[in-house]
Amino acid sequence: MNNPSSDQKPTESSASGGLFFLFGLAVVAVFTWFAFTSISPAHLPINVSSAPQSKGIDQLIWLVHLLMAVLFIGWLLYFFYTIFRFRKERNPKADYVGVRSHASTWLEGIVAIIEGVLLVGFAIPIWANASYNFPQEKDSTVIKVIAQQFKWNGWYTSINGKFAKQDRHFVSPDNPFGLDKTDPNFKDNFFVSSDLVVPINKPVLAYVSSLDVIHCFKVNPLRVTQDAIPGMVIPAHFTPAQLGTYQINCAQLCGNAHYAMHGTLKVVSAEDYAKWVADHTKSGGGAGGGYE
Amino acid sequence: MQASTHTDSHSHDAHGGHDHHEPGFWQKYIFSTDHKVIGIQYGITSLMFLFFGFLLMLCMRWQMANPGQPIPVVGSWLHAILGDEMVAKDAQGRVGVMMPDLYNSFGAMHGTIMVFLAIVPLAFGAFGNFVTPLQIGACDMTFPRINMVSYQCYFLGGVLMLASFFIPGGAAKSGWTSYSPLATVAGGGHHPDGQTFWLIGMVALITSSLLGAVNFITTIIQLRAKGLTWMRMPFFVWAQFVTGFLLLLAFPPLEAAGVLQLADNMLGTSFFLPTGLVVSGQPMHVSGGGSPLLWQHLFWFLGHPEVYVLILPGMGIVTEIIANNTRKPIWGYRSLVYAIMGIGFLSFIVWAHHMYLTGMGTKISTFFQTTTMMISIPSVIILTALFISLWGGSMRFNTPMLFALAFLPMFGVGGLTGLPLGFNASDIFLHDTYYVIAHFHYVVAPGTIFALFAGIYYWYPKATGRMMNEFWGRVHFGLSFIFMNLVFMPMFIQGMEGMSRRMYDGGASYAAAAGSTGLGAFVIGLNKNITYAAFGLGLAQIPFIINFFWSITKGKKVTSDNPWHATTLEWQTPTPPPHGNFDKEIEVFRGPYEYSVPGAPTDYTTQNEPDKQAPLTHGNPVRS
Amino acid sequence: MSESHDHNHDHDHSPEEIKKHLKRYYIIGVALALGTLLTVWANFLDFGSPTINIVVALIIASVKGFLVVAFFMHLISEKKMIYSILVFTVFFFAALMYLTLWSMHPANIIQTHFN
Amino acid sequence: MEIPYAVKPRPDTGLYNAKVGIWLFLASEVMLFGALFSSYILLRVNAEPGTWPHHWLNIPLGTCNTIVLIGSSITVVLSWASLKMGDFAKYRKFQAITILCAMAFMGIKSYEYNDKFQHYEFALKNGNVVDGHVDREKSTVKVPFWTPFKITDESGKGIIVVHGHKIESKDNAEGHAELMDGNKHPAHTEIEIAVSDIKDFSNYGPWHNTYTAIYFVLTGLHALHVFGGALVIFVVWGPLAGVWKKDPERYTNRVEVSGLFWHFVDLVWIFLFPVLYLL
Ligand code: HEA
Ligand code: HEA
Ligand code: CUA
Ligand SMILES: [Cu+2]
Repeated sequence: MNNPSSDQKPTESSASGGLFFLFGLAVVAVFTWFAFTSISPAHLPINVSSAPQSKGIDQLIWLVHLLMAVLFIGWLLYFFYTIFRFRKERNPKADYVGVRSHASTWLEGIVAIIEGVLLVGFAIPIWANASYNFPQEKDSTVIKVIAQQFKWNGWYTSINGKFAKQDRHFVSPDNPFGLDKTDPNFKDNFFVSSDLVVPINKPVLAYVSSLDVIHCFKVNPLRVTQDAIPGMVIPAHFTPAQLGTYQINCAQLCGNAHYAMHGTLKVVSAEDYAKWVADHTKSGGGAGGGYE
Repeated sequence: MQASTHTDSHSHDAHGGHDHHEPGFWQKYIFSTDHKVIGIQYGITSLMFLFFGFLLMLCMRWQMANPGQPIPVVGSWLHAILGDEMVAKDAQGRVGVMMPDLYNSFGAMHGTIMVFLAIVPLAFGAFGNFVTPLQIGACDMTFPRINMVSYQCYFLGGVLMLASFFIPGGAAKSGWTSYSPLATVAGGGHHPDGQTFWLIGMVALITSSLLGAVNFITTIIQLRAKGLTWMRMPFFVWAQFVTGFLLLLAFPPLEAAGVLQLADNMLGTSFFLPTGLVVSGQPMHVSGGGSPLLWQHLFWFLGHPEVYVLILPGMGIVTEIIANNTRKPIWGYRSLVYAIMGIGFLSFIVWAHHMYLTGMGTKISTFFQTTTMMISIPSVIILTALFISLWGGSMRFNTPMLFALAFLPMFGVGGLTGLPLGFNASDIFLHDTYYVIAHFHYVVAPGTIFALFAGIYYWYPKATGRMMNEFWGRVHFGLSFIFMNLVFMPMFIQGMEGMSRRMYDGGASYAAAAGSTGLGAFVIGLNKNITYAAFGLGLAQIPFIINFFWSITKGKKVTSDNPWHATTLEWQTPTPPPHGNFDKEIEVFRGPYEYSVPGAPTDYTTQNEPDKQAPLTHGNPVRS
Repeated sequence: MSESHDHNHDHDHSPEEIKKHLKRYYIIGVALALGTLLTVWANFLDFGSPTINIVVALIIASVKGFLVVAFFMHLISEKKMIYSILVFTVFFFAALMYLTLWSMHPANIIQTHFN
Repeated sequence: MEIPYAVKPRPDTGLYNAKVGIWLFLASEVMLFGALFSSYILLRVNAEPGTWPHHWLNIPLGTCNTIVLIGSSITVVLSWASLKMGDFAKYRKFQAITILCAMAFMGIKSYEYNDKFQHYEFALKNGNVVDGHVDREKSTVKVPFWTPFKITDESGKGIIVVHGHKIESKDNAEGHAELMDGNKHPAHTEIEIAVSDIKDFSNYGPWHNTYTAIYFVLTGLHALHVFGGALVIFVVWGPLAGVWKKDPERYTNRVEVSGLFWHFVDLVWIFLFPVLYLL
């Protein structure tokens, strides 16, 4: 039933057209500005890690956002021009064919190529640095980070750099980490809760795991994020290059106090670190049972 | 929907067998097998869930902006309903402070309700049911009774989800992603707990979706009108078709995973629980040997296709409306079709981009980020085709068109911000921050919701025989547009500054704890702005809700069956369409968007227009 | 849709055709039963490595599965539409199996030992 | 209003509606079982070495059940063929056998389930393990079937009698391997254990280990399918038989569709059997 007799006109934008467009222009302008300033890597927090991937992460974020900004602004300008130029009042008769050029195919191709370049040139190598090219244990400060509802346990070893044997089958109420207490290395080990300390300018190799549910070890200024998954021990690394106290976030929902599960990571000089370790090995650490 | 004429018919008997018998109220509106009635049932139910999901979020937003402050008015209601465990007093003894458990429940249920009970049922259940058979010229779905059961399963799932708020321990509180082991231990010893309800509810919802998907796909394959070849199908139908496949093949793994998690929670199995768990200082008494990552894989195997389930029907709606209101064919119809098939296909092999930080090796994350970048290309193609379709049009800016146009940049923002998440290296920083929240809300809220609003305004006259009020529609649009952006845009800032999601106090205690390197006061302060905007967004819906109900009886009557002068078949039925839809068998001769065909008498040539009266062009102008 | 040829009769399942198939059904039935016994028997053979036992069992099961699907479910003479649905399903099924397994394989998870 | 192509195939696709519908449904079933199979593989690959059981289930019973199910698949296809040739009586006979086979299958399955629920493993405080069937007559306390596995023993002198064998220390690798290997049948004796000696115990229900867990879920879900399939076949066979007279083509289609489902159930079992019983 093609109904030429139907007399009802489709609803149209009426006389206020001009005003409407001025208003539209204003909205679009404000919107663009708003988006441009909001979605911007300028908001990234300071980056104090000198590990190879940490700088790369920021670089990649900048580059992707550059691509996004170009696409976004380009399309938006086009968009606004079309709705201005091809509104009914100005263009009463639509063109059946519309655009005849192949420009869009090129555009799509270019987007694909840029994505490919970012992928191969940046994302993959940066990721390899973050999760494949780990520093040697002997060159780094090795710590084990064991998350638990709702705090961060740090497990350190002092002199010989060896950790006691750990076995899930040893787990019991008074031995939540499942340590082998007969292991000679156990004497060297000590534990801290929520306030971790590492020396400056030396790679930190953190083995992240969890006792109960999934948490996520995240220190924003060091650009390190690693899920802490029970049953797995996953290494993460970073190289603090600036003294200070940084916040450890828990970035994975882990229960009702998830919002309060923060710890601190204190970056100190090598000497201070040695002193701190010595203190801990003497007091509380080792066979004395350094964990709650 | 002309309720006034039929509500008085005999509601007591339901002898369906006799053809000449006027069906009773129950049979006509509640246990109907008519796809249009089922579509409207889906629509009303899912809009209510949409509203409810939003109300949950308002409570959470209040808490984020004003941590520890009692929620005005609603706080004491919540206290009366949910008790001391969930809603407490503040320091001054004022009742109505949301507890962390309640915040987590609301968060998980907001996500679940919005995704599974609001948007999918609205986009697929309501629009799919109401529009698809009409657009393909069918008299109904292939399996009308299964269609009814599908709605009932959905309803049941919804009831179970809602009921879970009232059981001891409250509703599920492990996020909509329900990661194990948290999902198993969060119940705090209650059996069954909210998570149990969630899982059983999900099984009902999945069953509903599966039945719906089988029905839709079969209908589109089998009941297309004579002459309606695949490449003559309206893009909306294509979108529903691909969506159907996503639901059909992606949901079962979550159903399986749900059964396994249910067993973990109720039977003491250890599918997702590794050996050596220590919860609250006590070794957990389970056999162990399972893997938390297994849950994540099965969840995201659904999860990612699911997000395209949320967007594809929206894209379909927007395409219909843009073609109609530019009065010209969609540019590159074929490339749209291939792109949507590409999205459907690829969406099954990108899921682990939600899991980059679970200790994935380089090879695997390279694979998944490559597929993720690949899937962004068909999205770019679709958006590009829609943008280019505007060129040369003769646009009229009615409410559906305004929403449809706004969809484009909104989806653009959401989609583009998916890119830095898709690269694993940049995701290291952005993962689980508010940047992610902002990313996906841009696609689902100002994206999909706007598309759905557009669809409601557009097809409303077909369903009711009356138009919605145009002025209030524009008010609704303008305010929604502004507030949506005010809600979600600042979240990008928060995310980029490193604020984590799912924070009961909006990150305040993090800011307070860490001195110089934590979140700044500015970032925390944005919480307030966002919350005010969210309230504004709520108020902006009032014109819509009133308009929606008011227009059923008071709206301007349509004087034609085709008030928008559209080309597709749904406008060739009587208004509202009777049971069986079309007066006579309908035959299709041309493509879906034959607007402004050179030499045609009107600027629209309907699909069923035989060649004698208008020049027959071959389908659509392809990219030449 | 090609409106042209109107073949309301599907030749594959006409009564005469079915009659010819009857014997085939019996034979396949017997083959399936024998296949089952074969699997069990092969399972107790010592091939030198349990992996071979697994592979053998799975191959036999696949052959049996093929017989059921192809002949009992007469997929072998099914319409094109069904094939296109199943091709995708098989692909996604493979993706689900393979990618998950691949992702979770200990060698691909950056994980140190935790016994 | 009659839905088109509900009975006659649509010319261009060559299919009637229910045929498309059932294949779509089966496609989703493939993904459902696919997820469970991939869980199985994963749990197995990730299991600590030497902890995945081998030949724990009763192979003769499993073989028998496989053949029962295959038999039912043959009768299903034959019954459909009979209908195609217009022989309703023969269809009835074949389909009756199908339903009997389904019942036999479920009977055997429940016997196997029960056997696993009677089978316990007790870890004693001294590190020994006792594994076997509990003799409920001779035991002086009630031993639960279901979690939580706690025994109420007021007297403090409760005794449980087990027909099975004892492994001296769990850390003893050989003993452990013995427990995991169903082929090693150490001499069964009657063992008495004092409740006070028990550290921990459970039967071989789903909670026992990841193997029993996935075993029960896979076979349980499969059993549900057997039940559902048999129910549909029965309903078409009995209560709906009248349709044959009125509309034989529709009736045959229904038989075909329910048959397709049944073959799928058979197909799943063809893989379940080696995977769970043999490998
Ligand atoms: C409808 C929903 C939807 C859609 C369509 C998308 C689309 C995309 N998503 Fe998103 N995503 C979600 C919903 C969605 N997502 C949800 C719900 C989550 C979080 C789940 C949770 O953890 O709870 C999530 C999370 C998420 C993550 C995980 C982040 C993390 O947890 O760390 C990633 C990572 O790769 C990602 C990537 C992408 C990509 C690359 C796309 C691409 O498909 C996007 C492609 C689109 C484009 C590239 C835009 C093209 C447009 C133009 C070029 C025109 C521009 C024009 C103007 C601006 C005018 N998404
Ligand atoms: C489809 C999905 C969808 C949609 C539409 C929305 C919509 C909204 N979401 Fe949601 N959100 C999620 C899915 C969605 N969300 C998910 C998956 C999460 C993650 C959960 C998790 O952490 O596990 C999340 C998390 C989430 C958070 C983060 C919480 C946290 O991390 O702690 C926030 C914070 O502000 C938020 C806000 C909002 C807001 C303000 C809207 C608004 O856009 C809402 C707009 C809606 C309305 C204004 C209602 C309109 C109603 C009508 C028009 C009714 C009409 C009725 C009739 C006519 C009968 N959402
Ligand atoms: Cu720990 Cu969140
Ligand atoms: Cu995704």
